[in-house]
Amino acid sequence: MRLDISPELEAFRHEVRTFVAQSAPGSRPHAGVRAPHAEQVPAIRAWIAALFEAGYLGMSWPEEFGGQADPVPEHAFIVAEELARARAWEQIGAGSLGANALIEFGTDAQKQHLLPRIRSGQDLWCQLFSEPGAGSDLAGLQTRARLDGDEYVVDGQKVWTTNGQHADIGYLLARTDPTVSKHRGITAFAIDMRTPGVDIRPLREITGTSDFNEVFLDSVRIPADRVIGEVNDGWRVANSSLGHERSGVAARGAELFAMLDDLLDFAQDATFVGRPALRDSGVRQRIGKVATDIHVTDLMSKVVQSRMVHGTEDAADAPLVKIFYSEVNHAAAELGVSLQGVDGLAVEGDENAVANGWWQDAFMYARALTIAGGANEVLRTVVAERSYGLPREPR
Amino acid sequence: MRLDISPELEAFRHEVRTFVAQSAPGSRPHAGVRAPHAEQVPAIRAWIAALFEAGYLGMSWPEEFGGQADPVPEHAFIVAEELARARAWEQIGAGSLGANALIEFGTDAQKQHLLPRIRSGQDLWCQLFSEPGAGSDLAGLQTRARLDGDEYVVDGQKVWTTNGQHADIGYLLARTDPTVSKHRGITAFAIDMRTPGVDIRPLREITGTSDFNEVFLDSVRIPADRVIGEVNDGWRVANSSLGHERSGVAARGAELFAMLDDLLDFAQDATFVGRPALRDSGVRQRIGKVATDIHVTDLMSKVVQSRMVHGTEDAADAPLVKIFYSEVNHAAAELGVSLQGVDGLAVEGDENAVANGWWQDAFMYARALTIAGGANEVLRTVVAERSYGLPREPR
Amino acid sequence: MDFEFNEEQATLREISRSALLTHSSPAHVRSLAESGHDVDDKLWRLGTDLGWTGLAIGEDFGGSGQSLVELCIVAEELGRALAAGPFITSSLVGLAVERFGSDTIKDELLPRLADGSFRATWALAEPRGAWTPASVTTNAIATDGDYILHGRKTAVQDAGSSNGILVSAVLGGAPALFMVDPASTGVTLRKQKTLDESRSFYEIDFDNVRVGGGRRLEVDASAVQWLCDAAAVLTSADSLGAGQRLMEMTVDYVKVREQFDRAIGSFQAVKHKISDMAIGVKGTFAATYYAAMSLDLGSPDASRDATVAKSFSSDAMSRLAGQALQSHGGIGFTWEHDLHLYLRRVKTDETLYGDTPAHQERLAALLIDDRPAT
Amino acid sequence: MDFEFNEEQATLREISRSALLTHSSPAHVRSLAESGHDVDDKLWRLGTDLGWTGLAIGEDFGGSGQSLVELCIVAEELGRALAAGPFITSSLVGLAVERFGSDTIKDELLPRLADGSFRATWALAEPRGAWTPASVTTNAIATDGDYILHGRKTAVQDAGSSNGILVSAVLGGAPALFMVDPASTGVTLRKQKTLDESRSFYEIDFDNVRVGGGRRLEVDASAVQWLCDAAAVLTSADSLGAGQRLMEMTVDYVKVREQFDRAIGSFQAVKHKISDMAIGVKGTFAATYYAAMSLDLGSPDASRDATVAKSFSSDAMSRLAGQALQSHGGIGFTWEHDLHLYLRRVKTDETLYGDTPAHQERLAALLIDDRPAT
Repeated sequence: MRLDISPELEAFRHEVRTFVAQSAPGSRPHAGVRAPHAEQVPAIRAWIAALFEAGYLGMSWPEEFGGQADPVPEHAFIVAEELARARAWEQIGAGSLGANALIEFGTDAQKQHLLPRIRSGQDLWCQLFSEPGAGSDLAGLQTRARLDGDEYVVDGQKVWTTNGQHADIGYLLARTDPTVSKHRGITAFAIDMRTPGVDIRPLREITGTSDFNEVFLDSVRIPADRVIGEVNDGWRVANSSLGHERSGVAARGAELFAMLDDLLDFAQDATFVGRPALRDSGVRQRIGKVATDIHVTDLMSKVVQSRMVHGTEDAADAPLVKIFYSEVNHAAAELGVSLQGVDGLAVEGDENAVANGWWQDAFMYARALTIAGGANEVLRTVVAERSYGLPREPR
Repeated sequence: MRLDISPELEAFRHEVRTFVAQSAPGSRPHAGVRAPHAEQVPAIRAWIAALFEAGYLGMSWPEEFGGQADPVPEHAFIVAEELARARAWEQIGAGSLGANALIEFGTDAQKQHLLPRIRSGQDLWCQLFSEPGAGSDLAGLQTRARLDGDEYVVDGQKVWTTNGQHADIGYLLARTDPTVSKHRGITAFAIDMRTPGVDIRPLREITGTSDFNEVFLDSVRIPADRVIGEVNDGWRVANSSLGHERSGVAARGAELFAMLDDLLDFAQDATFVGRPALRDSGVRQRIGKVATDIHVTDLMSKVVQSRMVHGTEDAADAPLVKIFYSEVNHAAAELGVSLQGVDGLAVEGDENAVANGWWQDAFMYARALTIAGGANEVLRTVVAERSYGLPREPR
Repeated sequence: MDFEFNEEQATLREISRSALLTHSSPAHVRSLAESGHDVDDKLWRLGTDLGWTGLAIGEDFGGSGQSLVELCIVAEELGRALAAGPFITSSLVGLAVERFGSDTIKDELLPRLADGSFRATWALAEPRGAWTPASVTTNAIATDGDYILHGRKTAVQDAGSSNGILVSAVLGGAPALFMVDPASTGVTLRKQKTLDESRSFYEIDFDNVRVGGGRRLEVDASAVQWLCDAAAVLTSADSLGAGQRLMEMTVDYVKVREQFDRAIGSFQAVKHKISDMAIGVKGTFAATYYAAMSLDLGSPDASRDATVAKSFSSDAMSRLAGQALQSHGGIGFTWEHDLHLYLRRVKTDETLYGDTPAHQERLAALLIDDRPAT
Repeated sequence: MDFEFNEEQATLREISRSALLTHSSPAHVRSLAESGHDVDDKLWRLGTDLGWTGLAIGEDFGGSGQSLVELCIVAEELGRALAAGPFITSSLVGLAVERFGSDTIKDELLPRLADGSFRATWALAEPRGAWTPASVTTNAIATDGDYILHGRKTAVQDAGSSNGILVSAVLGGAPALFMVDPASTGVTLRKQKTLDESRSFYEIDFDNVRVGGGRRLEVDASAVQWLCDAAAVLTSADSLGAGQRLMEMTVDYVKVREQFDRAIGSFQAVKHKISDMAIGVKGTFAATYYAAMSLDLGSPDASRDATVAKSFSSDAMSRLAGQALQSHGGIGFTWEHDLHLYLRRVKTDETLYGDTPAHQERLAALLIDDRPAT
């Protein structure tokens, strides 16, 4: 147990913060994981390359692909935190997830070809996992891939593909053996998004923006050498690459602190039933509740980071932070809208909207975080079963 | 839709209120459904007799047993409300439930013998349904009754028997046919509580009081003519008699209003972080929330009463009121303790306890109401399945 | 006390619902929103034909002399259908004119409000303000028998299609109501972009607007409070309708949507959400119609009853909408799906005429202030 | 930043837990409560032998010079074992004496506090008061080099078995702390009947009690606030231990209890409660130990961190206790079952040193007041 942070890590944080402040291409205008406009994408590709170049991404990659000999595990957390704090663009899309998969399961040829292109920002990746019929029950996916000569032919539909419209490579899960139980018989692929038969259609979400896509796959041919890992072993590949996504947990607190800071800013001018809002102890206690939960989210995340560094984390740690974070985020956004009172009706584009409608958008978007990546209900069940040994439901 | 109440009903309410104020033997010292001390029981027997005599109980009984030719359905609601408002003793035990069962399913001889004894207060009844292994899953009961000549021999254990220590007759459910599915094969009995082999042991609850009992049945012999309804039809008998218990819903609002009233009384002297509590808008909003929910509980109950009078209630109505009521009651008790601040630690018997610890007792007791009579979780599931048609879980 | 709809009320509900099913489908609502209009003319005519606009206006003035309960029935159906148009606002203004107006203004406006040829709305809230008579700062000055109004209003529903705007103002320190012609010099309307996709709201500048002396209604603070109470109850009814529809959509969806090889409605977490929604709907129904009856009857507790309704409904219906979205998962997150239109409606209703904390505070004030000191 | 226990800390936790398992079983706790004693002498000796009482006292004075983190580890285990006795109160007083006492009083008391021969407690709260320096009204007047104390304190833990009571008072308008001998003339102790069945609390009257001039600690408001913060964090640790035990009992029970022909732990509603409990426990752990480290380090945000911990733990652990009881159903409702002893402990911890709304208010004040005006 120690609170103090080494001067080296403090220096690293300062360095990253300065780098982000000086070099990041603008900041994200909306809350949550969102897609940039097409015209912003070239600058973001360059930014990703710069982050890799500076040693702020991919530190744990093999050295031959630009990783570090002895990476400091905290560095990835600090980078994630600083990007979130500044609301700067992070490495958009599924490039990190794809790299995890390639490093653990890819062939030498795949790594040689694809990893440098991720580093350079040349390839943006997207994740082709979710399907209309398979949301939180990811293993229920129906997209089929059948071998035809030295190519797989893929048919199916994917959905909730963030940055699909900008992506060069798709990290695809498809069913290659429908005769076995659903968790088996799935294979992972790295698919070129410009292959004929790939049809990417933007979805418009309840926020009014288009951050996600539907991706239709109609007789799409993928060379067999684009299989990641073993054929029919895609479930393990996907779970392992998701399991390596550890730095995300670090951004939670920083994101919420940025919200709290903004909220306290505009709250100084807000009113509650006609009085200055911050003089009303009911308002203060509502702020105090959200602020408590924001601090605790951050501290839970710090505990998990500490455990990850020591290799002592348990399976419940990350999902419980995700559940709590997504609910606190929803409550914070709701409080932000509520504190605006009658002015809280105004949304982005209205001349009187507070912070140009950021809070209303954040409120609408907040449900994406309680639903996606495993709905909180599913995660709560999984935690109780796997970490606390509660019996599964009869089927 | 009409709010106004007929002058006749207003007059009846006034009459009942006066009667209760003048004649009720003391008032209940604790929140919830509690057992009186033994020395209070004779007065309560007389009080029950007086309520029947005045036409305030048993109005819908057959006329030959003292019921009314054309009972006004609202009267039972008004009586329940006025008793709750005054915190007077109601008809303790399961006499009403037993009477429902006898009137619908009893033999003439049973009715002739038992109903007058309920009216006169001579027989107090208790309910012998719950078992240690069968809580919310009542149909899972294990107590066995086997026919031996013209008597049944009963072995088993019951629990949560309110007023078991005072009861003359037990309304017993026992399994008479273990070979059929669990909802069949149960039989209802009216058992004399002084029969040899009936061992009544008071339970001490988390409140520190003994309101419930365990009842051990060891080779207890019940004459076969004490079966209520058909043999093996006890599940239907019990559900039907429970279904006739309609006036309970009326007391919910009155009980909660009495709590709110007391809370506002002592809150005038309470402090929050050193300031007068009622000047703190956080405290006011917490009171406003509980007061809202108390009003809404009462209004939901009034809607259900109105529907019962018209015969238009749906199956979800009463359980949803019970769920909401029990949760609001818990929240109100918790708020009461919280508003007492540091003084809220003191309980009954401490010289400085607010209202002699009524709130701390109510807080501890409150869970009885979210657990008993079907835990709220079970009721929520049942409502969703039966009233809204959601599919049952796989078994 | 009786919560059953009588035959006329049941009929009103049925014909309103079936008319709206045809004329205010979600697709209609979307295309109206895209067109930028406040109101669908066809629906407006239909509503006037069905007598909605005349419901709360006395028979002497061409209305049917009904009460808030009937208006709540219509408001609930409008909410359920996401319907646009100044039906409820016109009725509110009608109630104000009939209760507080001079004979002249009654004779002039009530028949036209009743037959739908005069559409009206109420301008109460102000930027950074609250939904209370006491927080109004728009100022009125008497001059030569006329009045000069100055101030800014916000969240004024359907002002762009209204023939008259009832403006809450302060006249010599006391509350006052003026019926203002939106075409008057000095009145500037700006349509707001709001959370609500189904109804239109406006910010209105009153820059020294001259209003004729006869356009003033005679009110005191309690009269304006009565209007606030009526508006709060009608808003509760709107959110009740939207909430019920959300619950139905959710029940239907979870019965068919499968995950983990079973209908998600078979999961206990989903069932418990449905039961919570049912408590919210039944509680909102009870509190809303009780308050409407209480206001109709002029009960001394009517203002408290209205506050209970709004305090409960705002919170319960917003939570319900959140649970509906959570239960739908991804599909409900798409713009194409109608769910968010209802969520937006309910969330807007939460704000209009005071949100839950504001009404909790008010209820506490009513309970505490009404109390004899001990 | 590191949340792993080091080897000494892990050992402290293990030996404390195993000692308490033997010497503070729920049966022990019940019989101690029935006997009316504050403290079990055997357990007291054991605790001093294990070094609990000397943990936070410097090595110069016979302690081990550890920090609040180690005290939290002990407090958590005491909570988990429902243990009675003025271990934590004595340590708090030790911290106060070491930080704010004169050399004389340090030399006199610290070695005895460290070896357990002097038991002490802190009297802060007053009837109808709050757990803040500012709400103290007990008055001190300087006279002839001594002080005269007058006032009433409440909820003073284990005062009946303490050799010294550290009393918060006001001296000339400023906060002051006095070490009072409970045997002094004018001190009257009354044991309270409280929700808590496992610890003793006292109301104490100070009726013009004369206290020697050397018994005053030199404090200002921030020093007393530091003690409040430390006490809040240690109380969070106590409730964390009790909460974890409640969660374990619940997990164990729902795996074996059957209803509807299956273990109730297989029902989703029960699973979701377990996950909520886990969030509460993990959040309380994180916030409590972080605050302890922050206070140890003298971080400028330490007071805020302590308030976060208490604001979260009070609410989370009380809710957890309610869910534990609900999940147990009837069996947990019996006096015989130990569950209610934990629930009572947690509910008492909720009140001690400020409940959740009080700390929410304080956190908001800290955030708002710290903020540059925009």
